[in-house]
Amino acid sequence: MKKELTNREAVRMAIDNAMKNDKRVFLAGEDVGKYGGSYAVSLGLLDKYGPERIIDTPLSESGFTGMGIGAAMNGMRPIIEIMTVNFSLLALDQIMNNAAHLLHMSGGQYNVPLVIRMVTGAGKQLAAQHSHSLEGLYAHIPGLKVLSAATVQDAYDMVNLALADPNPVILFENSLLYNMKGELDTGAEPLPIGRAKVMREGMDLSIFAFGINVFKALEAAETLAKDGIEAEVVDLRSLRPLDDEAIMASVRKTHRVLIVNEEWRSGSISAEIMARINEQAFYELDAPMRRVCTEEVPIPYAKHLEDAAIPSPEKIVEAAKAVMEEA
Amino acid sequence: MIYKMPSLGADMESGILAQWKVKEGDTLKKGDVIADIETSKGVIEGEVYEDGTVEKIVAKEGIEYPVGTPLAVIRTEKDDDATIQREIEEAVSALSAPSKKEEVAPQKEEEAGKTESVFKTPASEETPKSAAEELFGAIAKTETEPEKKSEPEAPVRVRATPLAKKRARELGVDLEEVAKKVHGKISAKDVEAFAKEMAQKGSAPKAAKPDAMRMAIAAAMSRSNAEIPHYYLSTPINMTRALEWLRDLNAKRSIRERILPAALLIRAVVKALEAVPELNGFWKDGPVVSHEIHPGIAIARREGGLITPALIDAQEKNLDETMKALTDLIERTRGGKLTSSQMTRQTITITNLGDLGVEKVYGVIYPPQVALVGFGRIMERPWAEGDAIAVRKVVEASIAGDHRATDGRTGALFLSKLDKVLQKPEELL
Amino acid sequence: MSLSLEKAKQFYYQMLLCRRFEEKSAELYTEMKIRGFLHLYIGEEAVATGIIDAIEPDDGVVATYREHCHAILKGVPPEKVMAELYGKMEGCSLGRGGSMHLFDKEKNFYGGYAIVGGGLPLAVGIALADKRMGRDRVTVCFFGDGAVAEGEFHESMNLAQLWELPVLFVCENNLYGMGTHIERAESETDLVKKAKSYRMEAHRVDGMDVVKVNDAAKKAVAHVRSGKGPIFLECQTYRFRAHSMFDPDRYRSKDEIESWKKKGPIVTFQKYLQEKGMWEQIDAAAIEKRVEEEIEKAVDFAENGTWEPVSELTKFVYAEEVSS
Amino acid sequence: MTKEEIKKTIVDAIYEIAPEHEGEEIPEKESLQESLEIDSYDFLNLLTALAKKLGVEVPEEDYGKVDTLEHMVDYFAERIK
Repeated sequence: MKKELTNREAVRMAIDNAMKNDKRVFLAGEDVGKYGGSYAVSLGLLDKYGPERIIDTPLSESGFTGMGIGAAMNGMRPIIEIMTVNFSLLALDQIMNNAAHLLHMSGGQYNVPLVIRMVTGAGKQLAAQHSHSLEGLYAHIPGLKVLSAATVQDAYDMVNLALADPNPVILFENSLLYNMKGELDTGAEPLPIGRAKVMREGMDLSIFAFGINVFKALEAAETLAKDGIEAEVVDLRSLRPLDDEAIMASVRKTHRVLIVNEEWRSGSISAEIMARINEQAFYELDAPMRRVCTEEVPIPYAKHLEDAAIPSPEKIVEAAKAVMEEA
Repeated sequence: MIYKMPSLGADMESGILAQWKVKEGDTLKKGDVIADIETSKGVIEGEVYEDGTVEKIVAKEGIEYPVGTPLAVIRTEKDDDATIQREIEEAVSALSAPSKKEEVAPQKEEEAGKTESVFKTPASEETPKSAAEELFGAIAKTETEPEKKSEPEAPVRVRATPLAKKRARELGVDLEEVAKKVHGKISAKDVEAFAKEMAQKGSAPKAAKPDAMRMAIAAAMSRSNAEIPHYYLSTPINMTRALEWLRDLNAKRSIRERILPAALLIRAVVKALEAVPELNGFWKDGPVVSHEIHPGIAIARREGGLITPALIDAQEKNLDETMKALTDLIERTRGGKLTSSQMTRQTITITNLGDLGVEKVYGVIYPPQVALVGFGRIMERPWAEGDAIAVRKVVEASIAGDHRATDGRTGALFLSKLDKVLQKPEELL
Repeated sequence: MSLSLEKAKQFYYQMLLCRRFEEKSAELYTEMKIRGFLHLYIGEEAVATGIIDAIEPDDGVVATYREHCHAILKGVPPEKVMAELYGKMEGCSLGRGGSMHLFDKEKNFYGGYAIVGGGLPLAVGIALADKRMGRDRVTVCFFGDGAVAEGEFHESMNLAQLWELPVLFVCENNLYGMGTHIERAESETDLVKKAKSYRMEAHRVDGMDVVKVNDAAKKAVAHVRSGKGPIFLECQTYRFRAHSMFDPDRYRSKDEIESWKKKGPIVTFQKYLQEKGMWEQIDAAAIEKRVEEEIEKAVDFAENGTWEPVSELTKFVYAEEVSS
Repeated sequence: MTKEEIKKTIVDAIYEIAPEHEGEEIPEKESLQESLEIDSYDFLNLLTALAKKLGVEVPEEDYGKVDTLEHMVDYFAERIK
């Protein structure tokens, strides 16, 4: 069944369906119930499922994330909402030391089928402590799976994929995308975890992006097309595991690479992708790889400074041209 | 019992015997402190784990001993005179070697002497060999020397992109020659233009060629990569039942009649292809399905490289016949005695790189075939069954398909059929 | 409250088994058979023995990195624990966990956690799942006095009481968080008061007396199981050995240790049995012999265990999906 | 047969099935399949050859006991007696 709706509605619908179909699923987090979710994602769900399954938690990220892990070990399928990725650092001990390590340190006895949703990204003048992009930091941790939804279809599918997975899965959602409309086909087979998606075909260079930057890259690709440069835009979708096959296939096709991500440049996921291309497709490269990342400053409050700090379609166009002019 | 320098932490390599808390003849109870041991973290009490009498103290206070060094001999209930005698000898001889600290001074001198001689050596010896000479010896010399003579000028610094280097190898183009024409960085386009120009001039490229088989593989693979839009699918398959069944089957047989898992996998692929025939055939301006199944089996040659001779009429063979045909095929490959139909009639390729230890295989299709089936190594993995996780033997099966001939759905159907077939191994007999 | 002869034998056997198992571990550590960190429970045996006796096999236990005895008392076979200390495949965590991470799903032993305070939120979640799924289970969460200073302690106390979850929090107060005395770490050293500030029912018990611990535990478990919410139990105890093997134990005096040893759990229990006229009847020598045999069996089992091939290194990072 | 003789028989058989290693020192303690890069077919061939020469057939469940040269020598030595 196909319909048009917003990203926010898609996430809500996926959670709603999951709660309807599986008694083991519950949603817990700060203000997910009475308030309706700080970004209104869970609005209306409390009335439908009651406070036992839509659980308002106190401000104790470590406590309720660890609670989710314990509940997952004991047969439930919790969805933990951490209001934003910035606050998830308070729960990092639970996420890394427990959720990600339990299966291994118990010799395969305890898996943790836990879903953690968190909002990521800058762009709303929320300043240094509310604008982080830490996807790469989580993608660094073996034992976790890390997904980032760009499209409405993925906003819906990824909740289902994460709930069906026997491992801890982190879902990154960008608040700026919540109002974006798109088509959702609830009957479609979801593209699995670990698979990237080509959003636009092109022969001249590959632009790898995820989350909101997929749309910035697509906008840049249109501008580049006017100059006769056909960029291929790949939505990475899954940051752990990364889809090496799709990345290398695109590199083998275009031989030129640009990576866009909103984390700080040093040690961000783009560095990992470059390293893998170097290891697996070095002889396919016809120019040095480049990347557009966030400048290495805490995100400033002033609008013009914030805009200057993060990736933009203009920066992507500029970097893409530089790649094309190389060699 | 010999009391040794205890290890009190993974980062402790040695300790100083600070003070003996006992003397010879003292009785000790389990848990009593025998000595204070000074470590990098401070003084720790060394205790004994058995009752006994201190027979002989061999280590001296104030000396640093490596972990495990005998420090004293303690007579416990179990020890007779002979044991004690032997232990004392052992402990004394272990300590008669100079202790670490006493050794320090002479060792330093010796080292200093060595350092000096290292600096002297090169002058007295002939010019050292280059790494290439070490590796290739005389061959490297005969190849490089004449070139040096004919090209006395300084070598050109070539700045080529990785892709340009690859294309140059494929086309047999000498990058130094390109560098003389192109200023700045050499891209793949520059190499291609250069090759075209040379072809027009009629001068053949001169790069050293690998053997003919390797070149044939290279050509087919380059063509495949360029022409065929590949899609890839893979799925883990639980092999536990199939392997148990095979083990039981083989247990009843003599070594000459045993079936390898590879034969079982080939048989399973053939069965699955009977259900999903679209993957078995060719692309010749359109899809052509073959009714005969001649899977090309990837077999390593002794001299390197893989070739994929056909196991002819696999659909007519039961498991024993499949194993026999596989044996024959491997022997012929290794002996260089393949028939022409084995060399040319493949309708699909099966590669089992798992023997080399990789987990997952994504192959390149051999044109004009339209699919390649890959198997990784059979590994033990956690596997969810119902609500529980169990350890199961699992193989990662993959398919590379030609997107012009079939789509991902066909590939997925095939993999799912393959999984089903392997869950009922008895039907593969 | 009077102990049956059978129970008396059981407690004596269990505490002795724990004591000897750990003494043997320390010995094997100095011989480099066991590596990594080895935290010993010697002196605190009455706590785990008294508490775990009060729960059912179906109930859960979450423990810390000082958990050999908790695992054994919860039913994990001593040989599997020893094999784990050796790092062998036959260990209860297949050699992946070691001394600090013993697990046994079959025995509802949810594991040893080595980040202080890290196990508390898990116990809250395990209990929440039981309550939501309508299971009649209790989760016991052990932790030390050091954990009380962590945020996760306070978050967990709050959540468990707020949602009235079936958890029994057992604080093993041995006075030291590694080398720092509680007086130097806590502005309020009355731990029962802390728990009560969350409106949680809280009690203090002499952790060196297995009979008293057991008695308090039975009452607490009954309360928790009846659905009245969590309980906090502070067991005052003392560890006779250093924090870990590589610890010079500079932060406390010999006199202090000696004075605690005089009221050690085994001595205290022995006195109790003598007073009750039961000491002769339990046949301590026979128990000692049985324990010795078990330890020997455990060491043999570990010695004969296998090293997992390195090719299996990356196992257990991800659980496989159910194949569709 | 002494252990030395058994070892020589095995090494000769290895040279026969994997002639590219002829004359090389076969590592004692490393997995034969990995260090010599021989596949499961070669391995079966090796065991078949040894069954003929030494009169001992290795059942499949014992493959783990004949993974290295050293283990293989021990295995046959034990059974030839």
